[in-house]
Parts: sequence; C-alpha cells; structure tokens
Amino acid sequence: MLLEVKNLNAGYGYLQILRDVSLQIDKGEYVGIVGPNGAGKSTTMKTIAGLISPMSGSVVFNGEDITGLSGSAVAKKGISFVSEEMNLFVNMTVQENLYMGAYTIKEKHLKNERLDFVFELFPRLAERRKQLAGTMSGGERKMLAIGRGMMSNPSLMLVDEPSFGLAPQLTTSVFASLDVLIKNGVTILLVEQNVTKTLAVTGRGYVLENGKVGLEGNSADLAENSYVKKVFLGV
Amino acid sequence: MEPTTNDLNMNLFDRVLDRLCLTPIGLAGLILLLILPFIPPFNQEYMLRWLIYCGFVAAMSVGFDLTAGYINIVNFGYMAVAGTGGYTSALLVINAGLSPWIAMLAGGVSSAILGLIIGMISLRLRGIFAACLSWFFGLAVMGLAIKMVWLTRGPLGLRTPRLFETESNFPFYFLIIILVYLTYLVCKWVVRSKMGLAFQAIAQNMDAARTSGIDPVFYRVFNFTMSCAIAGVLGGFYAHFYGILTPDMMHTSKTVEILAVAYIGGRGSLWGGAVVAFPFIFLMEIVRSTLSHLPGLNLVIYALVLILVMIYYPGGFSYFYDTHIRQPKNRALRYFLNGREAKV
Amino acid sequence: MSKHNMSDTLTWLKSAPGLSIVISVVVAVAATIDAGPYLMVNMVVTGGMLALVATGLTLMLGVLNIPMFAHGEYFMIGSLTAYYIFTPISEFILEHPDSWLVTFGPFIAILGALIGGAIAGAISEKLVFGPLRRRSTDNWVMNSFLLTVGLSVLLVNLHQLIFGADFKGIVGYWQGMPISIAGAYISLDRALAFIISAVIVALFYLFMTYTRTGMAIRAVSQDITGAEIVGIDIEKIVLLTISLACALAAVAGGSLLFMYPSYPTVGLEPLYMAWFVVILSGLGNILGAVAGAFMVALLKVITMEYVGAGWDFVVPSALIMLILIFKPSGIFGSDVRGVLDK
Amino acid sequence: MIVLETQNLTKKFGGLTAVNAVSMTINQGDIVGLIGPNGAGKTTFINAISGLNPPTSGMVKMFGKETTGLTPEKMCRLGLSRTFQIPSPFPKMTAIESVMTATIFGNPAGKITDPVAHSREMLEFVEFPMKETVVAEQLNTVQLKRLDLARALASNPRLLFMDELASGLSEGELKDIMRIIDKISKKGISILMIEHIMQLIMAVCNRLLCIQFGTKIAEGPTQEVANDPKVTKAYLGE
Amino acid sequence: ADKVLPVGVLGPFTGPSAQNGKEFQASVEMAMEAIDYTVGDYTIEVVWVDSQSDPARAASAYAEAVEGKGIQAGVLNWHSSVAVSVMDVAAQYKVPHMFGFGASEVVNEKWQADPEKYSYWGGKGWPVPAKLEGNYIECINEVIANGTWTPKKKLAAIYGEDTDWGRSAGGAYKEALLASGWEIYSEEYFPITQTDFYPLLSKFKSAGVELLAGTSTAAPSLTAFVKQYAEVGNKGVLIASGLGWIGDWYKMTGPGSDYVLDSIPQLTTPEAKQWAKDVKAKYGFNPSPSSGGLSYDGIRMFIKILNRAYEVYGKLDKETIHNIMVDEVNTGKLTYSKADGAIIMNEYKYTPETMPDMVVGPEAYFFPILQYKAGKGHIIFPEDWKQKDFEMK
Ligand SMILES: Nc1ncnc2c1ncn2[C@@H]1O[C@H](COP(=O)(O)OP(=O)(O)OP(=O)(O)O)[C@@H](O)[C@H]1O
Ligand SMILES: Nc1ncnc2c1ncn2[C@@H]1O[C@H](COP(=O)(O)OP(=O)(O)OP(=O)(O)O)[C@@H](O)[C@H]1O
Ligand SMILES: CC(C)C[C@H](N)C(=O)O
Ligand SMILES: [Mg+2]
Ligand SMILES: [Mg+2]
Repeated sequence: MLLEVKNLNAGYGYLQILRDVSLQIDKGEYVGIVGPNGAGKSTTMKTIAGLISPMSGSVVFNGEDITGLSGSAVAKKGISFVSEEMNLFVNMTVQENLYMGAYTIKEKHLKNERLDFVFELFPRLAERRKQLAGTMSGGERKMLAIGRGMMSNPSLMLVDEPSFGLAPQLTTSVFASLDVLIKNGVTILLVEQNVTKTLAVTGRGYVLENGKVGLEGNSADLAENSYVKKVFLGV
Repeated sequence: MEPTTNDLNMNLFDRVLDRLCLTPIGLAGLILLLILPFIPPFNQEYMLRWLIYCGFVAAMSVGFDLTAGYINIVNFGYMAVAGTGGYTSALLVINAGLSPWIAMLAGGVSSAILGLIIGMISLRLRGIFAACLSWFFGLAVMGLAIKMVWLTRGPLGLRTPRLFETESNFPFYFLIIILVYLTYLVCKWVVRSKMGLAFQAIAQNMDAARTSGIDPVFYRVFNFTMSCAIAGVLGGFYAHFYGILTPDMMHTSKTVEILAVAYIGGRGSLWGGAVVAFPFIFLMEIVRSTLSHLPGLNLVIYALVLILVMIYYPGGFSYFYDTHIRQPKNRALRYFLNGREAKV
Repeated sequence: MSKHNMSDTLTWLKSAPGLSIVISVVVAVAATIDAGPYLMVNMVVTGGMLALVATGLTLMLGVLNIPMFAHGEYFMIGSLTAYYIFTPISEFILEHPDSWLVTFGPFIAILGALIGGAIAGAISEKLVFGPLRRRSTDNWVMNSFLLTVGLSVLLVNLHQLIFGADFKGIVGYWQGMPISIAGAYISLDRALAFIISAVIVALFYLFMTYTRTGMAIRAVSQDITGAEIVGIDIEKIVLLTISLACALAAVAGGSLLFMYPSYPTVGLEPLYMAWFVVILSGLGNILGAVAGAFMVALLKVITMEYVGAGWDFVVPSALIMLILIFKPSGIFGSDVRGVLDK
Repeated sequence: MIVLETQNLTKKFGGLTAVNAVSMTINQGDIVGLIGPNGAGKTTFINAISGLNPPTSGMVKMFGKETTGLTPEKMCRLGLSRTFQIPSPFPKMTAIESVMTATIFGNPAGKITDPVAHSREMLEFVEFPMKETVVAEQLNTVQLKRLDLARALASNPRLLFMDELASGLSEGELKDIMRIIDKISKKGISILMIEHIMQLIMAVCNRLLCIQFGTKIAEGPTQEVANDPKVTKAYLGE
Repeated sequence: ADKVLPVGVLGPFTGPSAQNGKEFQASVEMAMEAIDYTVGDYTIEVVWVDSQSDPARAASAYAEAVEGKGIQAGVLNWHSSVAVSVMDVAAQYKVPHMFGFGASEVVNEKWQADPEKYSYWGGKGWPVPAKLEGNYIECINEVIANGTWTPKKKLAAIYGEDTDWGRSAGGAYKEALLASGWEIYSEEYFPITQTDFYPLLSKFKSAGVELLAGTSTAAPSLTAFVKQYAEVGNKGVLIASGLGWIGDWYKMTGPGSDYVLDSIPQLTTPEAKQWAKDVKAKYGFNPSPSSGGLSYDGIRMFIKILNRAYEVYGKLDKETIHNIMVDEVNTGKLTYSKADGAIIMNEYKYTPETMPDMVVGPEAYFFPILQYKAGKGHIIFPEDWKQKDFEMK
C-alpha cells in the first residue's frame, strides 16, 4: 500500500472539518474523491500534504509514518500537491517556477529532463517560459501549477480541482496529461467537482460528505449508485 | 457599520449615552478622569503634568486610529502633522497676536491642509508604501522646521505663550480630558455613519469597493484630512501647554509612541488607545522618573510590552475586552459594560 | 537584428528605470563638471554603503514581508561589535606597529560585525519573528512592522542601558595617506569600505540569482505555501534570510565605524536612507536597490553641494515623494501586485 | 435597445496585446456568453469596460453614453455591476455588511430607504447558503462567489458582468445557478457572462461571443456560434 | 542633619553631548563627596535633570524636577538653546539656577530684557562668544602679519552646529573676519548629531577656502569634522572651537587634529592636575578643563553660595539662595577664585555691568588659543602665555 490514511481528524484552529477519514491507495492507482462544496476534500489533501497538522489519526506513506511532518518534509518523501489556489511564485518566470518544482531534485540534467517532459505536455508553457507567472491568465496558471507539481517526479500526486476555470479543450488536455502520468506509474489522488468526469477517469473513488467518508468503491459502481446519482447529478 | 440604535423603548438616559457614544462604564471612566486631580496622590502638579501627557497621547491615538484602524494606512508622519499644527498656532500667537484658542483651531486647519495633501499624493499607494510616503512627508516637514530657523527658530526652540496664565496644571488637565473625549466622539460619529462602512471597504478590498460604487479618493482624502486636523488642534494644545516647541516633537520616535499606544489599545476601536494611554504612559513616566539613573529603562519596558502585545495579542486591549470581558452572565454588569444593547 | 536592439533600447530609455538612470547619470556628470570630481567620489562611496543597508532591507521586505524598522539597529550592532573588537586591536597596533594586524585587524573587526549581525538576526528570529509568525494569521505586514518598531526601541535603549549613551568611535581603520583620484582625496578607510560593500553586494546578488538557496529565498518571498509544497524548508530559509539581511546591515555599520561612531541611535540615519532607497526603487529587486542607492546618494550629495548642510532630508524625501506619485510601485518595482498591496 | 457597445476595444500590457480591437454589442435582456481559451483576454476585456484596467484604445458606450475609461465607481453608479473570477471579498466584513456597501454606495443617493432589508433581500435572492452574520474570510470559494453576486446585484444594476461564476460547481449546483441567472434576467438585467462550462452556457445564453488571442472570432446566436468550426477548433476541441 | 535640600543638576546626560554630561556628573559627585553632601544641617540631594540636548525636553524635565522632586536650586547646563528655554521655567517656579554654560547672545539678550524676572537665572558659566571667540581671528591676523602664514586669498568659511551656540559663535567669527578683510565663502550649520562631512568639506576645498572657523558642542560631530578635514586634503587653517571640550578627543581624531586651533583653559596648578588624575582614576576618562574643570569650579562655587546662604539666613531654600545670588554674587561681593581652590580660572566674578556674564580677562576668566600637535595642545596666544609659535602644515 502506498498511502494509508487512518481515522484522520483535522481542521482549522478549533474548527474541526474532518472526522475519522480513512483512505487507502495502492501504488499506481488512480483514485478520486468527490463530494459537495465544503465537504473537506481540500482539507483532506492539505492534511496529507503536511500543510495542516492533524488533531489525531495517522498518515502512512510507503510504510513510513508521515503524520504531522511539515509540508516540505512531505514533499521530500515524494508527494506533490497541486493546490486549488495554485500557490505559484508570481514574480518568477514560468521556467523558474517549474525549476522550483524540482527543488528536491539536485541533479541539473534530471531537472532539465523533467522540464522537457512538462513542456511537451503543455506547449503553452513553453511558449511563455519567460513570462512572469503573476501575469498569466487563470487557466494558464492552472497549467503551470500542474506542471510544477510534475517536476519533482513524485510517486504520489494530490491534485485538487485541476479543471477549475479551465476551458473545455484544456480540461480535456489536463485529464489527458494525468492519464499520461498514470501510465508512467505515478499514483494520483484526484479531487474534482465534475463527478461524472471524475468517476469516468478514476478507478476507485471516495464520497466525502460533511467531513466523513460516506461511500467508497469502484468508480464505475459509484457512478451507478442511486444515492450518488440523486445527490450529485441531480437525476 | 454598527447598527444604529433607534430603539424607541430605550429610556432617555440610554438614548443620550448612545448619542454620546458612551457605555455606562465609559461614562464612569470619564467621570473618574474628571475627579482624578482631586484624589491624592494625583493632585500633585507633577503627576498632573504626566496625566496631561497621557491625555495628549490618548487623544492623538484616537485620531491616529481613525486612519490606521479604518482605512488601514499607518500615518507614520502623524507627529510631524501635529507639530505643524503646533508651530502654526504658536507662530500665529507670537507674530499675529492671535488668541491661543483661535490659533489652535488655525493649527488644526493647517494640519488639515497637510492631511489633504498627504491623502492626495498617497492615493495610488497602498499599505506600507502609503505609510512610507507619510513618513517621508513627516521627515520633510520636520526637516523644514529644522532649517527654517528664521521662522521656527529650528532646534533652538520656539517659546510659545501658554493657554492659561497660570502655573497650575489643573486647567490644562481638564482641557485635555475634554479634547480626548471630543476627539473620540467626533471620530465615532463618523465611523458610525455610512462613511465608516466606506472606510472599511476601501481598506479591505480596493477593487471590490470601487466596483461597489465607492469613490476611494474622496473617502481616503477625507479620512486623512480629518485625522490630521485632529492632530493639528492637539499639536496646538501641546505648544501652548509646554510653552516650547522644537522640531524634535515631530520626530518619528514620537509617532512611534502614539502608534504603540494605539495598537496596544486595539486597532479599529478608537477607544482602546485612549483607555490604555492613561495607565500605560503614566506607569512609564513613573519608571522614568524614579529610575532616572537608568535612562532608557522605561523605553525598554515600553518596547517589550509592544513586542509582547504584537506577538501574543495583536488585537490589543480592545480585542481582549471584547472577547473576554464584555459579555458576562450577570445582567446588571452586562448593562454596565455595554449599555442598552440594540436588538438585532 | 540591430534595428530590433535599437528599438528595444529606445523603449527601455522611455521606461521609468531607463529614464531615471539616464537622468541620474546626466545630473551626476553635470554636477561633477560643475563642482569637481570629489562630488562623484562622494556619491559613489556613499552609494556603495547605502546599497549594503538597502539590500538587506529589501530582502526583509521582499522575502519575509517584514517592513523592517529596526534595520538601523543591526547597523548599530555591527558598529558596536566592530568597536569592541577593534579597540583592543588598535591598542595592540600602537605598541606593535609592524604587526600583521595593522592590515588585517580592521578586516577582523568588520568580519566580527558581520558575524555579530548574523547572530543578532538569528536571535531576533528565534525570540521575536518566529513566535509572531507561528501565531499570526492575518495582518502580518502591519503586525511585523510594529514588532520591528518595538524591536528598534528595545535595541536602542538596551544599548543605552548597557553600553551608555556616549559615542564610541575610532580614529580610523587603516593608517596611511589618502588616495587621490583626480584631485579628490579619499581615505583608505573610505575606499576600502566601498570595496567591501561592492564585493558583498555582488556576491549577494549572485547568490540570490543563481544558487538553489537563493532561488528558494525568492520563492518563499512570493508564496510560502507554494514553497512548502515544492519541498523548501521554510523555517531554515527564513532564519537564513533574516541573518543575511541583518548581517548586511551590520557589516555596513562595522565598516563605517570610522565615520559613524557607535551610539544608541546611530542607526536612524542609515535606516531613513535605506528606506528612501527601497521605496524609491521598488520591492524585491536587488539590482534596483543598488541603482536606487546610488540615486539617493546622488540626491544627498547634490543637496549638500547646492542647497546646503542640513537639507539632506528635506530635498531627497520631497523628490522621492514626487517620483512615487507618478510611479507608485517605485522606479524598478514590478507591476505584479505582491502581498504588500494587502 | 442597445445596452452596451464596444468599438475596437484594445488593451495592451507592454508588448502583449491582450484584447485586440474587439467590437460587440449587448441588447436589452440579452444573456451573452463570453467564451474563449484560457488567456484569450476575456477577463481583461471586461476589466477594460468596467474601468478596473482602462483600455489602451477604442471606445465603450453604455446606455447610449460614452463611458470609455470611466472609473469603476462611476460605472457602478451608471448601472454596471460585476463579479470577480478570483473572489474578491471584504475579508473582515460580515456577509450582510459586504452587501450593504453596494446597497448604500452603488445606488444613486436616497433610493434605498432601508439598506439592511434590501441587502438581506439580495442574499436571499442569490440563495446565499450561510448566515448573514458570517465573516467573509470564513467562506469557501463557491460561497464567496455567491456573496460577490449578491453584492453585485445590490446596487440595482442594469447590466451585469459575471466572471466564471460557476467554476467549481457540481452538476447539482449548476441547476441552482441556472435558476438564479434566470431570476436575474427576469428582473430586466442584461448579462455578460464568462464561463467555461458549456452545459451552462448552452442552457442560459441567447448569444455568444468567442475570442481567441484577444481577437473576436465569432459573435451571434448561441447555437450558431457553438457550431462555428472556428470556435470548435479554438475552444471546444473535438 | 535631617533637613534635605534637593538640588537639580542640569546636563546632557544622554544624547549627542552625553560625554559632557559624564564630565558634569563626575565633577558634581566629586565636589559633593568632598563635603559629604552636607551644608550646615542640610543634606544635599542631587537630582539629575537630563536635557538630552533638546530645549523642549530639557524644559519639561526641569519643570518635572521642580514639581516632582521639589528642587530648590539648580546648577550647570551645557547648551545655550537649553538655557533659553529653561530660563523661563526657572523664572516661572522662582528656582535660582547658577552657572549654566549656555553662552550665546540670545541668553544675554533675553536676560537683559527682563533682569528682574530672570534674576533666577544666575551668573552664567561661560561668556558670550564675542568676548572670547574673536581671539582666534586676532591670533590668525597676527600670524599673517608676522609672515608665518600667507594665505593665497583671504577666503574663509564658517561652520557650526545648528544651535544658538553654533550660530552665535559663527556670528562672532564672521564679524571678526569681515573686520579684518576676509571674505566669507559660506556659513553652514548642521544638526548636532551629524558625523558625515565629506561632501561639505570637499566643497570647501574645491572653493579654495583658506580658513575654516567653527564650533560644535557635540564631540562626535566635531571630532569627525576634524578628522575628515584632514582626509579630504584641505590645506588651510582649521579652527575647531570645542574640540578639547571632552578630554579624550585625541582618541577620536588621531593625527587629523594636528595643526588645528582650539581655545581651552589649561590645568596649571597642582590642585588642578591632582583633580584630573583623580577623575581619571575614579571614572576612567581624562576630563576636559572646559567641561569637567569648569563644571567642577561651578559646583564648588555653588556650594560656597549655599554655605553663605546658610550662614546669613540659617536656612536653605529657593528664596534664601536666590537672595544671596542677587545680593552677593551678581554684585561681585561673593567671588570664587584660586584662593578658594578654583582649578581652572583665576577668578569667577560677576558685576552688575557684565551680568549675566562674568568678568572676562586674563586675570579673571580667559581662554588661551592652542594649536594641537600629536594630541597635545600648545598655547600660541596671548603673547604672555605663549608656549610655542603658530605652525603651518
Ligand atoms: N482557512 C480556513 N479557515 C477556516 N475554515 C476553513 C478554512 N478553509 C476551509 N474552511 C472550511 O472548511 C470546510 C471544508 O473546506 P474544504 O476547502 O476542504 O472543502 P472542499 O470539499 O474542498 O470544497 P470545495 O469543493 O469548495 O473546494 C468549509 O466549510 C470551509 O468553509
Ligand atoms: N497585468 C498584466 N500584465 C501582463 N499580462 C497580463 C496582465 N493581465 C493579463 N495578462 C495577460 O493577458 C492575457 C489575457 O488574460 P485574461 O486574464 O484576460 O485571460 P482570460 O481570457 O480571462 O483567461 P482565463 O479563462 O484563463 O481566466 C493572458 O495571456 C495574460 O497572461
Ligand atoms: C562652549 C559651550 C559649553 C557653550 C554652550 N554649549 C552653548 O551652547 O552656549
Ligand atoms: Mg476544495
Ligand atoms: Mg479570466
């Protein structure tokens, strides 16, 4: 098992959001989390990524307990997080942002390899490599954030709402690039509002509601689940 | 914007208090301040002198908070602005024979003009940039006061006639207490009105404020002008109380003193700084005067308090009061602390 | 190709940085011709020193969003350290005029100032900034600003309490005849102070631009969460940054001890000047800060020459305000809105 | 009646032409969808009209009057409101206070007698899911967008710009937003909306404007534009 | 002795002139220890009033000392600007104050405008600059006349701290210079804390200024000025009035002070030399005759006044002390001289004609002109006291 989250409780200050959330992800899996707004999907990801320290529970990655480690320590273990807010370095160029994504990689040539890989995935970024990230459009930034997340050659990628604000064409290409990553052996945990889409691309899924895991199972099964259909698809 | 209480079933006392922006405890505090100079040991002249300085800082911190707490710009040249008011007032009395009372108001006008200018030129600047601009402005004004020796006598010091022809500090004390309260009242009225809402809106999000129809130019400039006018009048008081002005009064370190009190008192409350100034500055004066062989010790303590407050309680005293003291169970006590509460 | 370059140069010339640099150079040259080469020398030397203090300030402001009001106090710490290191050295030199310390003693003192500043910075981070950062949720810029105000008052008065209020100065670092450049005399102390500052600023620039750690510092300055996500150890970078910034100020204080004796408020003037520079040149740009430092130095020198002694606050600050009205983000400031806008 | 008209509106950032000579019109009652790839210049286009980032050249005419380069606050009082792509709240204000700013300052003086009631009405109108006393900084993105919308409506606009209001909504929530847009339109407010969710666009817009690299590539009735091969190629993908 | 007499000692204990404050403090402590802090059956309580070199702060601190500590009399003071403001406070509270060093005309004019009111501001410890500062120019003129120095052109400049003292001394130089045919290039007054003079000095140099005359009471400022004067390669004559006002100036100027002119009284008597040794032993610095020395004489003269008041009235308070000041000191009846143990001047004596100044002259109160070399001063003027001839660089 690559990632095992057990009975995670977390929140902001005194405000508890997650209640006993447990997840398991195997190596190479493509797992999705769906749920209504405010369910705690992003909070789950932030906790795994070490940006929030949990109140209780544990996160085990590659057999190693990483509960409560700082964000940078988690990143060094090989987890990369593409946040909803993107958190780009606005006064650095596209290329510098990408290089920073490979901060944990020390060898120059490996960095450049990753850079080429990302530029191949997102030619738009290659075109704009000298532009400051802060002057890019919302969608361009999203691409950059994903690209930066790929730079460290992570074994697990946490991707929060990649299609948020993306044009349909780009949405398609972002999902396609995630597919490429899966094929390259990367494990992905995906959070996405678009339930149909998520359940269509992922292999397994969790439904999160009010900070609790409601349902879990094969994505295909979930898509057929009447509760899911009723609540999320409005059918 | 605070809900204005037009509650008709309030009794007359509560209504008057509400108009005067006071709570029963506030009124009690004000009365305490007014009888303080008759209670030993505070009836001694030198203690009164300290208390007057406390009052000056209190009033200044209220005016300062109008800008810092409401439009989120630290006017780092605030004492320079006050100094301009003081010099204007002093020079008018000395050279034009004006009565100090009228001159004080003229000082307010001159500072208001300065505020207008600072407000205008800092318009496009935000946050720390605007603070720096007002700071540089203050430095420049101080520099002028230093160099225009023919007018201000520069560092040589300008003697100014005192407001009351007496050695006693009593009348000055009552005057400054009145000024503290008036400053508070006027500022409170303004922030209670719809202007207060506009101030907060432009402070928190300029773009959203503008697209909601708020003209930032007007409100920012108005705020600056008003807060500076207050400083000007108070500067006049300063000049005609101490009887001497040097550009040193305009120094940044003096602004720092005001700013520290305003922040320890609690930003955006108006009353916090005024309340904190009295005990705090007073204690500092005691330390300074009793431990005079350790010059600077009072400032060390002062700085430590500021640092600790900023780290552990950045909301300052007013935040502490609002969260921990304001809402006791006992109803009488609650009334005492809050006055008649508006039904929301 | 060359035509392209031409038009690029033209746009640059018309931009704020181009315009102000060109004007500054022209003014400097004209004034030098008018008054004499000493004016240029004074400008260059003052500018070099200012650059040192100002880059430290930009670093604090740009990376950590701390509008450092206590920066002058690290200058003071530097000069104090240098004073206490150099005084015994100079006494030793008096007795042993042939010792190697004659040449290297001053460097030891200045190095001591650098280390002293770095340590003081690290201590401040551990005792003051760190706790604030861990507790503060919002309003960081203003709160940290006030914190540094408190820190400044604290350090000034601690100096006064512990070391007294008198001026602790030295005769000079290096003995020997002043160097003459085109009839303008410049003492060894001043020349070396300039060289030291130039070398340090250059090293610092290279560090920030090309090293991994330097890049990490810049990344932290722009998005802390983002930096954490990519694996940068924030605590380490912050500690490093504060130490660096303070060390820069302190080394300036140390190398200028011959001119600014150490006393409690010696840091005020460098602080003002450094803020002039930072605001004038805009944030987060080391080269900009360096250029700005020379501009402010020019303003100061010109004021002294043509207006008179004691005006060197009024005229430069008035001019800087004027420039700010037209270019609110500073001459070299980037148009991207940073955290400071909030 | 023509509510808004732009002629050759252009906005440059240094060397980059983000909006290139776009001319378009919005008629009374229209719900116009503004679509285009990421970075096409959509946000820049509405910023240029609403005054946040004045245009480099070209002309804007609103309700028959030329309004090129007017400040956002003037535009607001003339009847133009907008929401932001990246939610832009007053972080320390409560929901009701945020809406009251626009109620009080966005309307020509004296029109609204009871600002509190009006603001409350606006929050209800957009089906704001939280208590009115919640402080804005505690809201999530989607809730903030609702609040933003309530604020935009509070100044009683005649024309409303919405920048990616529906991003991040689940299919179920899209239904709510469609209903709200419908209600807005029924109030007689003309709408220009930037959106990437085609499902929504197709359902509510009667006209579409598509731009790419800052240049208009299509304008017209929804179906027509959506089927335009240029648009398909540039935006929708196969 | 159970009666207590609080006495205020006004001085710049912190701020740019803190070194002088230190010297004051040492003098007062030594003089007081010598009498065991007693006069008659009174214990003297010393109240330090810190002027911080700022008139406004000084006035405030003084008023507070009167109101809070109840000081009955005050003594000493360093700056003219401070004197101008504290005079009013003393008059307001009717507290007699003696021996302030605030020297300039502004003080005298103010005093003379209302001698009644300002009778509380007793005899000054330093005469107006015109009475002594003119000596420099007289000395220079002699030097030029006898051919030791031939300036290329008679171009002079004046500098000084921006205080009443600096300006008033500047005025004295100007008058004397113009009177002897010099042309004045410019007058520059700078803040008391300034220590960077390179631009200013370079400007003087390039203008070809031959004689630079000025003063500052702040040691850091003046020592920096002197040092930098040499560094930028000025070749003319520098008058740095006040360089020697702290004993340890050479530690801060080094050889830069060679050939500089200053006017400082000398420690000639054995008592004086002993005193200097004692200070060094006890406080660790070399006192300056003009600062520590004069203040030592000042406080001792003040003690003499207290004793006299006690003798006459049997009681010490502000009135009795004031009475003695007016009746005996200001009239020249009570003086303080070498016979009483004065270490610096021959005699401190006030007369109604000279008030608030003392009698000035070689037999009473006088400063010779010195030229420094290698950290030592040698009297070059007046003729009778001369130790060495003026030397050109
Ligand atoms: N910094 C914060 N402080 C306090 N509460 C927060 C904070 N961030 C989020 N919340 C609250 O936590 C809850 C869960 O938020 P979270 O962002 O995890 O939801 P989500 O499932 O990702 O929703 P969305 O689909 O809107 O992204 C929400 O109610 C939100 O209001
Ligand atoms: N201030 C600026 N400086 C420089 N370039 C800018 C600036 N603002 C926007 N741009 C550029 O202008 C182009 C248009 O940006 P805009 O934000 O209008 O795109 P958009 O159509 O709204 O895209 P999205 O759908 O991704 O939000 C982009 O390439 C962007 O990088
Ligand atoms: C030489 C001095 C002690 C004179 C005194 N400082 C003054 O201001 O007048
Ligand atoms: Mg989320
Ligand atoms: Mg956009």
